[in-house]
Amino acid sequence: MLTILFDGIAYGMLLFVLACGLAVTLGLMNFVNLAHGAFAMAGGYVTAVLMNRYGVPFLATLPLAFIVPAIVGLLLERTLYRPLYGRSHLDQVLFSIGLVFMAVAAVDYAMGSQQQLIQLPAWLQGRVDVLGIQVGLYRSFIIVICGVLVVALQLILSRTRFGSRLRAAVDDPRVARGLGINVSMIFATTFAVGSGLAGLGGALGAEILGLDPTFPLKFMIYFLIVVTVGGTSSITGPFLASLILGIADVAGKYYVPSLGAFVIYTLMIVVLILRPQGLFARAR
Amino acid sequence: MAAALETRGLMKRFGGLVATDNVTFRLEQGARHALIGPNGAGKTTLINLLTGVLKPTSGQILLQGEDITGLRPERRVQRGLARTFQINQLFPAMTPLETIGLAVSERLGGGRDWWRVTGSRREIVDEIVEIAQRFRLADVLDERTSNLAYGKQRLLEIAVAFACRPRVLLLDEPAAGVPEAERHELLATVAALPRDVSVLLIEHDMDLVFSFADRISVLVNGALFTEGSVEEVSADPRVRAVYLGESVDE
Amino acid sequence: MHADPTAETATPSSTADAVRRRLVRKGRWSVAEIAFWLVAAATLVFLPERHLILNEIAIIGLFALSLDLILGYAGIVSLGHAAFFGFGAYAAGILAKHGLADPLLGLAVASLATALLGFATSFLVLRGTDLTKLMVTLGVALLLGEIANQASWLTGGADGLQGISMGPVLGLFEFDIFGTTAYAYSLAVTFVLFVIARRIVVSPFGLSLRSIRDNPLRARAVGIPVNRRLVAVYTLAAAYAGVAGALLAQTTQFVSLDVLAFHRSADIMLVLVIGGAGYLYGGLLGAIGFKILQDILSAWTPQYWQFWIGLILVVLVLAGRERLTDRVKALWPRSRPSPDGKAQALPVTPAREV
Amino acid sequence: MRRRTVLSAAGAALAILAFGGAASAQEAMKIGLILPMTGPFASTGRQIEAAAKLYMQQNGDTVAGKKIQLIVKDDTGVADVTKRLAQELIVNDKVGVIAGFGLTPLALAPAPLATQAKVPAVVMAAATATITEASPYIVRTSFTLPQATVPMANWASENGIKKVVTLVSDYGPGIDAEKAFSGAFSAKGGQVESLRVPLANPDFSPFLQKVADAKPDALFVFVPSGVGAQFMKQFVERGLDKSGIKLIGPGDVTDDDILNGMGDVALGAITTHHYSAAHDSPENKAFVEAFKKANNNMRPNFMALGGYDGMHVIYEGLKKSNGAGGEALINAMKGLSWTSPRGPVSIDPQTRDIIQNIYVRKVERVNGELYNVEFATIPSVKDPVKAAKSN
Repeated sequence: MLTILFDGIAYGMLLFVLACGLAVTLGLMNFVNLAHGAFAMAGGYVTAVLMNRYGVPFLATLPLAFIVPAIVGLLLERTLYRPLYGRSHLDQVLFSIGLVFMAVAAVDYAMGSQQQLIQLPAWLQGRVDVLGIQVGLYRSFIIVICGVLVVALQLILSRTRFGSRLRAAVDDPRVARGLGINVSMIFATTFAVGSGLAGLGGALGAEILGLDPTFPLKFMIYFLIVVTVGGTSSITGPFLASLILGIADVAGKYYVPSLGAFVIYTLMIVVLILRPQGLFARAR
Repeated sequence: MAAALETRGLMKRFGGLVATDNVTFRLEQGARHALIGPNGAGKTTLINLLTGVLKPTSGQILLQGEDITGLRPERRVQRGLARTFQINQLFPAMTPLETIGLAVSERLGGGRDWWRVTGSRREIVDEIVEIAQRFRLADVLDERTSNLAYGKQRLLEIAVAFACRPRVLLLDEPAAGVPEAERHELLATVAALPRDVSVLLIEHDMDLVFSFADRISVLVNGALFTEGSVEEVSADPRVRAVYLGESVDE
Repeated sequence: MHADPTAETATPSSTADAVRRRLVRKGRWSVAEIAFWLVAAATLVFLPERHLILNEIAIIGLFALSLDLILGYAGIVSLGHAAFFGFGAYAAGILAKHGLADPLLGLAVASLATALLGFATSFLVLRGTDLTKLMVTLGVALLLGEIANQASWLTGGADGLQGISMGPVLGLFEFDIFGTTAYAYSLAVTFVLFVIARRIVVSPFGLSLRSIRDNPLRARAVGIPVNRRLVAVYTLAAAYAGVAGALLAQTTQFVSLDVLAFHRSADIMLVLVIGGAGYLYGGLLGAIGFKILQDILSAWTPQYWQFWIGLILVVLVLAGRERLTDRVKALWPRSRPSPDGKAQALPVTPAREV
Repeated sequence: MRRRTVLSAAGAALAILAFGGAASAQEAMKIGLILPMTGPFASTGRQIEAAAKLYMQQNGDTVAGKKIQLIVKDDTGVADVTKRLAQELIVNDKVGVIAGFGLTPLALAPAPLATQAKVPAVVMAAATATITEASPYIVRTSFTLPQATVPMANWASENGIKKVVTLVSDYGPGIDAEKAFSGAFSAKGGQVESLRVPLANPDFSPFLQKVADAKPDALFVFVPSGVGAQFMKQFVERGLDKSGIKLIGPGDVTDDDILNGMGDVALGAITTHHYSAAHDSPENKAFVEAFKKANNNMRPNFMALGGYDGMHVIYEGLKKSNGAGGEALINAMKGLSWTSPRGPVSIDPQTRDIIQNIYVRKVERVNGELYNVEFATIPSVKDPVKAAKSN
C-alpha cells in the first residue's frame, strides 16, 4: 500500500523533472515546444554513451546530462527558436515537431534503433525494508534528487534576483523591458535550464522509462498532460500535478489493472473540464 | 408605459467588493440618456450586467417590461438590446460588408441557414445597403476592417450594433480615441439615430454628453449618485464636486 | 474588388445590386478551383498505377477538410480529431463485417454515429484555452483508443478488425486490386462533401462561424448563439471525419487500432497547417504535398525519411509558411491574404492570456 | 499568373506520381519487403532487413534464372499503410513475393491481398498463431507464440513450479502467450493468475507489486522485445529475484538484440524459444559471425533469423518451382526442410507454419557477454493451436 504510494511519488517526481522545462517555456515564453522531449532524450543518450562506451560512472554522467542539453538548448534558442516567439502557436507546433522528427531520425542513424540500457551502480540497485515498507533504492535516489531540485527551483524563483526578474518577465515582458531587464537574456537562460533539466530527467528516467529514438514522441503526451493539468503559471502547479498523476497512474494500475490505462486520461479530462486553466493556476 | 430598459435593486459583488450597489434606474422609451461617472465608478460592470456578460448578485433587469435577468447575452440581443464597445470589438479579417451582413442575416434568422449563399435574400441586401449609407460606410464596404481608418472603424462598431435593430442601444464611449478630423462625421451619425431607438450613452466627453443627451445619471462608487435633466445635473454642486469639477471647470 | 465610387450617390437599388453581386460572387467557383478538380478527375484515367496512394490522399484530404471546418473556420484546435476518424472507421468496418456490405449505407451509418459522438463530446471544447482544448480532445481520442483495445470482442483489439468484405459501390462497381474503384469512390465522396462544405462556409451560418473565430465577444453581442453554433460545426466536422475513416475502412477492408492513435491526429494537424487552414483547399493540398513527399522520401531512404520531413517542416516555418499559403489562398476569391502576414486564419490564442 | 503557378505545380505533382511508378518487370523476381523501419518497432525492421540482405549477399542474387530484386518499404508500423504498400508492390512493381510484417495486425491487413493476387506472403516476424489461417498464401518463418510457450509450461510443471503469475502485454501476441501458457500449465495441475499490461506502459511497478503480493513460484512474462529490458530491470529492482520468484517466458523478454545491455539483472532468467545467438552449431556460428561483420557488430536476434530463413524459403521455393511464382511457388515452399542456424526446421505443408526445435535456455555470461544458453531441447514442435485443431 505505502509502497504503491512511494512508487507513485517517484514516478511523479520523474515526470516533473522531465516536464518542468516545458511548463517554463510555455508559461514564460508562451512557446509550444513539442521538441522538449528531444532534450530529455539527449540527456539520456549522453549518460548511456558515457557509461557504456567510456565507462564513466553513473553519477559523474548526470552533470553532463544536464550541461549538454542545456548548451544545445541555448544554441537552438539563440538561433532557431527566438525568431518564432511572436509567431502563432501552430507555427511553433509545426516547427518543434519538425525538430522532433529530425532528432528521432538523427539519433536512430547515430545510435541505432534499439533500446539503450545503462547499468546502475550496485548501491542503487535493489531495495531495502524501511519500517515495513519495501523501498526501491533507485526510486529513493530519484525522489531525493528531484526533491532537491524542486526546492532549489522554488528558492531560485522566489528568493534570487534572477527569480524576481524572471517573474517580472513572465507577468509582462514589455514592462520588464521598460524596467531595464534584459528579457532576451532571461529567456535564453531559462530555456537552457529547462532543456538541461529535461536532459537530467532523461538520464534519470532511462532506467525506468527506457530510452530509444522514439522517446520524444512517446512521452510528449505525458509532458503535455502534466503541464496542462498543473497550469503554467507556477512551478508548484506542474509539480503537484506530476505527483497526482504519478500516484493516480500507479495506484490505478495496481488496484484496477484492467482499467489502468484509462485512469490518467480520464483524470486529465475531468480536471480540464472543471478547471480549464489547470488545477493550480492562479486566478486571473 | 413600460420603460425601454429598467433595473431594480441591481447588485454585483466581487468577493467583498461591491461593484454595483443597488442601482434602480429607468431608460424611457426613445430616451437620449447619458451615464457618467469618474473612473472606477462601475460603469463597465453595469454595462456587463445589462448585456448579460456578468450575472448580478441580486436585483432585476427588465427590457420593455419583461424580465431578462436570467437571459444569455445573445438572447438579450435578439430581444432588442444591443451595445457597442469602448474598445473596438470587430472582426479584423472581415469586410464591413460581411460584418453588417452577418448581423443582419443573424437577426433575420439566417444564421441557421447553412445552404444559401449570404446575400441571396433580397431583404438582407436592402438592409445592408440602408445601414451602410446611414453610417457612411458605403464606400469602404469591401475594405478589410483592420485597414479602415479609426473613425470608420468606430462607425462600423455602431453600425453592427444598429444592424441588430435594437430597441435599446448602449453606446460605450463611441467617440473615444477618434481623431478630431473624423469626429464630426461620427457625432453627426450618432445624433441622427432614429428616435424609436432608446439610447444609453456611457461617456467621458462632456461636450458629447451635453450635445446629445436629454437626461443624465451619475454613477459614483457603483451606486446611482443623482439623476436629472442636463441642466439639473450640470448645476448640481455635488456633481461638480465629485466629477464635473475636474473636467469642466478647470 | 474596388469600391464603387458612385455608391453613395447611386440609387439604393443599383447599390443593392452591387452589394448582392459582391456577396453572391463568393459562392462562385474560380478557374483554379475547377482546374483543381478536373486534374483530380483526370488522374483516374492518367495515373492508373498510383490509384492506391491517391485513394489515401483523397481520404486524408477529406479528413483534413473536416479539421479545417473546426480549426480554420470556427477556431477550435483539436489534437484528437482521430477519435472521429477511427470511430467512423470502426463503425463502417463492424457494419460490413456483420453483413451490411453496401458501402454507401456504411458511410451513412458511420457518419450518423460519428455525428452523435461529435455532438456528445462537443460540450467539452466550448470552454478553456487552446491548450486545454488540445489536451481534452487528445484525451478523448486516447480514451477511445483504449476502449477499442479493450473491447476486442467487437473491434478485434490490437490484432485489428478482420473479415471485412465490401459489396460493390452502388451495386455495380466491385473494389479491385488496383484501387481504381476505391479511388473513384473516395474521390467522389470527398468531392460531394467538399461541395457541401463549400456551400456551408459561404452561407450565413459559415459567416457566423468565422465571426466566432475572429471575435467571440462581438459575435455574442451581435446575437449569435456562439455555443450552439460551435456544437453544430463540431458535430458536422465529426461526421466528415467519420466518413473519411469509413472510407479508409471500406477501401482497405481492414481496421486497426492506429486509426485512433495520436499520430493520426498529429499528422492531420500537420497536413492542414502545411496546406493552410481556413480556405478548405488547405487540407487537400496539404494531403497531396505531405503524402507525395513522404512517398518519395521513404522510397529513397526507408529508415531516415523522417529526418527530411522534419527538416522541411522546420525550413517551412522559418521561411514563413503563411506567406506561401496566403499566395495559394489568393487564388480563391473569397479569402484575401492578410497584408500584415499575421495568422488571420490561425486563431490560437496565447495560452496564458485567455 | 498565380493560376499558372498552381497549374504548373499540379503538373509537377502529376509528373512525380507518374514517374514514381516502377519500370516493368521481366526476368526479375521482385520481393517486396515491408517492415516497420521507423517508429517504436524500428529495430525489428532493421534486424530483418540486415538479415535478408546478408542472405542475398551470401547466396547470390540469381535463382532459377531469375534475378532477385529486393524492394524495402517502411510501413511505420501502421496496418493500413502496410496494406497499401503491399497492394502497390503487387500492382505496380509486380512483385512475386511480399515479405516482412513486423507485427500481427501488419501481417493480417494484407492477407486478403495475397489470396486475391495469388502472391506468396512470407511472414518473418509476427507471431500470433492465427496469422497463417488468414490466407492460403502465407508462409511463416518466425515462430508462433504458443509454439514457444507450451514447452515453457511443460518445463515449469516438470521442475517443481506450482503457482505462476502471468504478465503479458495486452495485445494479440500477449494474449496468445497467456492463453497458451495458462491452458497448458493448468492442464498439468498448476495454478495460474493472469495480469495484462497496457501496451503503451512506461512503468511496470504497480503490476510487479501485484506479482510480489501474489508470491508465486514463477512469473511468466511476455512483453514485446525492446520493452523487455525495462521489465527485467524493474523486476530485479523490486527484489523479486531475491524473493525466489523465477522469471520465465518465451524468448522475447531476453531478446539477443539488447540482452547484453541488460546487465546482471537478466542472469538466471529461463526462457523457451526457437533461437539463441548462442546456439551451438556450425551453421549458427557462421551466421552470427557474418551478420556481426556486416552490421557493425550488431548481434542477430530471432527477428533477423526469421528474415534470413524467410529468404531461404523464397530461394529454395523458386528453385523447386523453376522460377515460377504464384501458386507454384507457395506449393514449392510447403514441406521444405533444411538446417537453419536455429537447428533443423521444416515448413508444415498443412499449416504453412514452421516446425522447429524449441530450446529451454538460461541467461548466462559467456566470454564476458550475456547469452541465452540452451540446456534442453524439445524437438520438432508444431504450432500447438493448429495441431489441436487438426486432431
